[in-house]
Amino acid sequence: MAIDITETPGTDFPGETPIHQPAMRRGSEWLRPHMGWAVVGAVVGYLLGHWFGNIIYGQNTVPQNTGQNNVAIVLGLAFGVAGWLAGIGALTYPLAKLVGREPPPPVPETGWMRYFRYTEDHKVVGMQYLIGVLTFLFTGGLLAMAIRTQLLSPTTHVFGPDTYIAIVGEHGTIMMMMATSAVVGPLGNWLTPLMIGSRRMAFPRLESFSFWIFSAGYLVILSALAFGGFPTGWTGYAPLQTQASGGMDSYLVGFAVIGIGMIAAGFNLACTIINYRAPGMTWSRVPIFVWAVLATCALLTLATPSLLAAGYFGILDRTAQTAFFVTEHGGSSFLWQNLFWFFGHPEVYIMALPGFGLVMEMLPVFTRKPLFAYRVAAAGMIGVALLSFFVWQHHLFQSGINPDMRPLFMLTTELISIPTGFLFLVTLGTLWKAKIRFDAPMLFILGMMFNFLIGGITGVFLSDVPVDVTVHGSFFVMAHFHYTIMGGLIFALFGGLYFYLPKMTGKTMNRKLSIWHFWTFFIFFNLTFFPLFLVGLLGQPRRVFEYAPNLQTLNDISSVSAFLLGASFLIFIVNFVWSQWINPTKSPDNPWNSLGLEWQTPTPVPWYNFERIPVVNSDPYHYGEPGALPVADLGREPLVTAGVVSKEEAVQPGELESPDDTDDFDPRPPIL
Amino acid sequence: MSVAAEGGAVSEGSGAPQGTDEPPRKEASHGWRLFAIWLVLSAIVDPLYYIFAGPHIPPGRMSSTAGGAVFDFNILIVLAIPVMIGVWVYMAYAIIQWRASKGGPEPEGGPLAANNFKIQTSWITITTVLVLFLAGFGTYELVQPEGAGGGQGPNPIWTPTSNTVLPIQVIGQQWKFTYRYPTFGGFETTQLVVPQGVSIAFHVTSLDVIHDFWAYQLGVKADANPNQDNVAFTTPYQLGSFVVRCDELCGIWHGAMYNNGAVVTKDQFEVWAQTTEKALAANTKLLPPFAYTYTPDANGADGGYYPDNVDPYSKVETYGATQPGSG
Amino acid sequence: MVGFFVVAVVVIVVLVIGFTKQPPTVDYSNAQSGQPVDVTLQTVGAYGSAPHPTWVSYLIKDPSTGQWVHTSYFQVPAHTRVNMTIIQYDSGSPLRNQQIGMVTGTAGKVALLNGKPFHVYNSNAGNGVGHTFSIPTLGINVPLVGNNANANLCSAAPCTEKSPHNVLKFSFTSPGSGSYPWQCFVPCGLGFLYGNGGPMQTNGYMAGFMKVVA
Amino acid sequence: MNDRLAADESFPALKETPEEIAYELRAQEGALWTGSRLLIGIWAFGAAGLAFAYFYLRSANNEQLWRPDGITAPTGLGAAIFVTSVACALLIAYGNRRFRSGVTLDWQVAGWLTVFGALVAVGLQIYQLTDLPFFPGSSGYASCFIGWAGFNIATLLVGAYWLETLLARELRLRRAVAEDGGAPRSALPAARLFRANLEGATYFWGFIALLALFFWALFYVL
Repeated sequence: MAIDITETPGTDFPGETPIHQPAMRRGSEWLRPHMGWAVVGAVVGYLLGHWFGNIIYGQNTVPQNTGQNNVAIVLGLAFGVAGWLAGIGALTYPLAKLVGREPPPPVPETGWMRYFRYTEDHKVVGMQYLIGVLTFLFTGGLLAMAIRTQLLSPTTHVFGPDTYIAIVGEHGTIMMMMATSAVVGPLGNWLTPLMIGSRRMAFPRLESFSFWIFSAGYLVILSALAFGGFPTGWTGYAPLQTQASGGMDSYLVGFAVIGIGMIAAGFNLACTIINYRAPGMTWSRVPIFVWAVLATCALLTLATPSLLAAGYFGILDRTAQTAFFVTEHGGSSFLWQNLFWFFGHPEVYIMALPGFGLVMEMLPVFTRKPLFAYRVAAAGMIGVALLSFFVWQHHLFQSGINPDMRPLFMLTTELISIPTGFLFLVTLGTLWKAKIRFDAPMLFILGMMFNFLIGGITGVFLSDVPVDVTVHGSFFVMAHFHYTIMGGLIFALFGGLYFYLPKMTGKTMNRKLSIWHFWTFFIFFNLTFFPLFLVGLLGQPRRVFEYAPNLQTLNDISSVSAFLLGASFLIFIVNFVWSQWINPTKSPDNPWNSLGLEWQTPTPVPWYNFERIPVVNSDPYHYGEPGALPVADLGREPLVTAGVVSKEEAVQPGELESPDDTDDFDPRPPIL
Repeated sequence: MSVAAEGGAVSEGSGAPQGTDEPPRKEASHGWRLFAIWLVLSAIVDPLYYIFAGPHIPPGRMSSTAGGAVFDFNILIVLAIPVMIGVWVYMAYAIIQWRASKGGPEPEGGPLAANNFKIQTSWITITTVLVLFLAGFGTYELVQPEGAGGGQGPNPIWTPTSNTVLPIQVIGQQWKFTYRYPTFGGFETTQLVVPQGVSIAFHVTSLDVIHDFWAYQLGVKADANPNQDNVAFTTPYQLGSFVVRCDELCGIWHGAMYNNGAVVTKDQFEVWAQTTEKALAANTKLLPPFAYTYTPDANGADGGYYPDNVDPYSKVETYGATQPGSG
Repeated sequence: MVGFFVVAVVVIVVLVIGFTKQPPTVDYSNAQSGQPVDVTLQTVGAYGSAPHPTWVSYLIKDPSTGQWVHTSYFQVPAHTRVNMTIIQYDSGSPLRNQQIGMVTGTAGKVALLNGKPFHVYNSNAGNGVGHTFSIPTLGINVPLVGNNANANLCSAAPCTEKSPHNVLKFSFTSPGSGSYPWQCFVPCGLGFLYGNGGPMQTNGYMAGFMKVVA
Repeated sequence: MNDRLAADESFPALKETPEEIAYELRAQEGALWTGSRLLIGIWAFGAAGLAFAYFYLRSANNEQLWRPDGITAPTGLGAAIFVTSVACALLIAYGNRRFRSGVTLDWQVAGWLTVFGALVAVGLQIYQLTDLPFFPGSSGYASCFIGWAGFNIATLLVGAYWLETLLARELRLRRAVAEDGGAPRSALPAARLFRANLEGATYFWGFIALLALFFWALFYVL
């Protein structure tokens, strides 16, 4: 732990060592890096990149003929992202490292400005992610309502067909980007160190980087609209991708940027979970949500490079005029599909697994029972993570490649439903003879189970090749994955927010509004998406701006429900604003009476999480056991006595004296 | 998730012996009650579905492959209904019976509540058996009716048993389908007419981006890839018209890329094909000779995505004539 | 807080207005009922001014003012004979798919090229085909024969008849009311892969709707 | 947002015990170990995407345009880049051995030479890109080669950056750890973490050499 309190030197706690610190050179609050500078950096970077791109490529025949310079757009966006990161201060330390500097000792940020800064506090990053994810979600939601507006009528066009597919693509991409971080971003970052009894993340700067590049991704993907949108939907199939206008560059750069953020987030969380578990936090005591995050991290770090490779090839095809995806120049239109789905299917589980983990984590609190089949649940999530690398070709059942592999991919796809089904083994087992409290999070848990069952079972239909011939690429698929992602992940996210916001912000959410939110959300979600199964089965392909007139009734039910579903989100916003800002009610430290380690901290949580590193006694699910040990010894006991650190290994106070007072070298372990 | 119900039911069924050191009387009742509700509901709903809804499931039974898909769909639904009923009944039961406001005993913790080995193993066994059955059944249904109507690429491995297969080429292009009939001089038309009772091989290909040929009522779906022959088989049984839609996003007019096809009797088909062949003869001779794939031209009518001085085109014939801009 | 919401609402309103903006519709439906409607279009090889000066485009003549409007939306009455005149100012090339070199769906399955009827046009000969006028749902397809590429072609809309051009005339009967997509099938998006990007995928250039009103 | 969200910051200051510092130090070393392996994994999956493209396009050989006329990128330059990369990896591996036996100077020399070598390789790669006998879009091979060139530049730059930061840090650490046996021996936390970091960087350089060998074989030999 390198964080030192320069403000309070000389506290005489035994073992605490006052150390020399170089004076902090803190300028004015407004001059230090913050989001405003990031915006400035992004604009400057974009203009610079665009100008540079025009110089090096403007005279080429393609921009001459099309009037559109993809190189300038790509460079503009890339420089813009770099400018954004420079403005927020993400590049300061990586550059200072080049001259061998140790990282500056971070001072805990205070005040609301910290939410607009590049901080090393995982709780601040978690809150930033929360706002970021909700921004993505609401933007995507508005676009979804635009889609449903167009589909109110089979032939009348509120939007032109070109605008409509731009909206469809934008909605899909924004939502997919959001969903990869929806739970891992806010709750994964916020909770993981608290759950494993750590004071910090392994790579806090990388964590902050992952958020700020995620937010840059939002701007990049929105910029597609300024360049005319992209016509490919979120899957970005080539060669349509290669043909498309400038908006496609935003899609490719945006996905690359988000992908880098995903890798950074997964990398940091994986290293943290593996190395920073508190003493006694053995693998069989790790909370199930942490298992879910760890399994997700494996997918985030290992599947995303494939997306980056695919996007990189796409950018090369569009700028350097290579021909990766252009068949008649020696490329292959299947290459994108393979690379994209090799990422894309694990991505589905990047979205699903944290939702599972969150539901399983919260359930014991509301049933007052131990989590049923903990080991099976953990093994199941690892199994899902492994198997998800071997199912990607089920997206290509009709594409004309490898027909002989179809039985195999049908088998692996159906096999993956076994570990996925463990969610139900665990949840149903935990409900058995429980004492269920129906608070808002529990309602969302039950709603999630209801929806995910439909989503999961229709997934089996899709994996079956003969049925897939009919439903592939139709609204049936669309309804299926909205049931799993929205019905599963987003329900889990809102459940998790109602559950954890009292800890995260210290303010309780209004109960009545929460329950109203749940019921409107649940009812209108089902009314929106269930008809779409039928619509798909009746032959409406995805992403069409016109459809058969006989499907209008079903589409209209869906559209009207979608608007009401949007209104349900408004209840959440009203509740959020009301309960957090306008009329906040202070929450107790442990309002749900949970055994989880994260709830044993004071509210609000100190920036160092735990006063003493806790020594963990058991897994946090010992409900209904009168004599059970507390989950952890919150650590008045020194670690040496607990037998965790040997005396020799413990750094003695004397060693921490800086040998040379004139050097700005801090002998304590630096933050990496 | 597939087998929640069976597993759920088993967990209840074998829930009785779980608390052996307790008086088992009351323990057992929940499990058996749930099992009974599940059994009765499933036994009612499944036949109701199969008898009343089953025959009307779209896309109907116009062809061998559509019929196969519908049969498969129905089997899956019949298996899914007990699963879903199981989970939902269990959840409803838990909500009613085990809610905190009803008071009742405090839940029991401890290792038995957290880990019931028997229930876990039976759950895993049952889900595995069901999944393996589904995979086997799906494979059979895939192999059996000539590849289930999915596109099988240039070298299909599941082919119709009949000796006479009528090839029809489907050419996807932005933004319409055209059809060539190689056995009738290779004429190209925008109408899709197929004979009843004859196995048909759709050779699907594209002249530009990826499309997807979806003959909805025929239960045929195959991607149209540039420079690739993607074969899908079906045998139409019923007369009537069917809808062809593009099922892979292909740009602005994707939603408008549809037309109607017709299944007619063999005699009518012969007449139609021969008349059309004659009517289109003038245009047919301007078309390139029939081939299973055509090399699309990456450049447009007036040249240029790739510069003109690059010359990979010369090795192969593009569809239509050589483009002036492409060297 | 309030400022944030105001900004968000303003952004959403601006976006909605931007999204719902479609090219203007040229109205031919005011003609006397029962009388044929004369619709006049032109194609230009390069629109010549912002936002996309290099893109090919269709233009439609407004019947009331006689002005050329840069749009691809026009409106005709239902069940009426529509006489189309298309003035083709662009050059042509051999077709990617000769199937669209055939006139279909028009009265008599012919079109008049500078007064001479034809049914099939061999795009490999002569100046080739520059664009098509096609309404796929009605089965209408007319190849617009190109001009000599070496001639001094019009390069900025609207073109006048001083530039080299071909005149194509054909007629069809409009269907019941509805909104019918029409488009060009010749990959004329210069510099885009397969020539089908840019103007080919943008409303108001090579793609649009024929609105039919009762 | 207003201040109430972050109102309470009046916590007691953090007072770490020496044991806690030691515990976290171990965790940090572990994180460096895990992280460097994970980074190699991430990079390997990215390279696998490229290798997949190579083999996919090669086996598809659409339009016989995988590699018309057996044309390759300039082989001399390719070999030079390959040899430079591998030599750099060997050099830094040797330097690291010397470092472990306590000779920091040798390590510094080898390290700076490696950074220089990596930059030379990047320069050669860029020069090679300007001097290709084919257009990027002319064949599958050409496309994959462009892809590899960019990827290789990124890989070498990351390796050079990582090593450079270590070299610079060692110079800065030097005075602080001098009495404690220098960076190779010192038990000070900064030195321990430095060694963990260096160990990861060395592995990464080994990985770079493997990548260079693999793709050199793909693009110039096969």
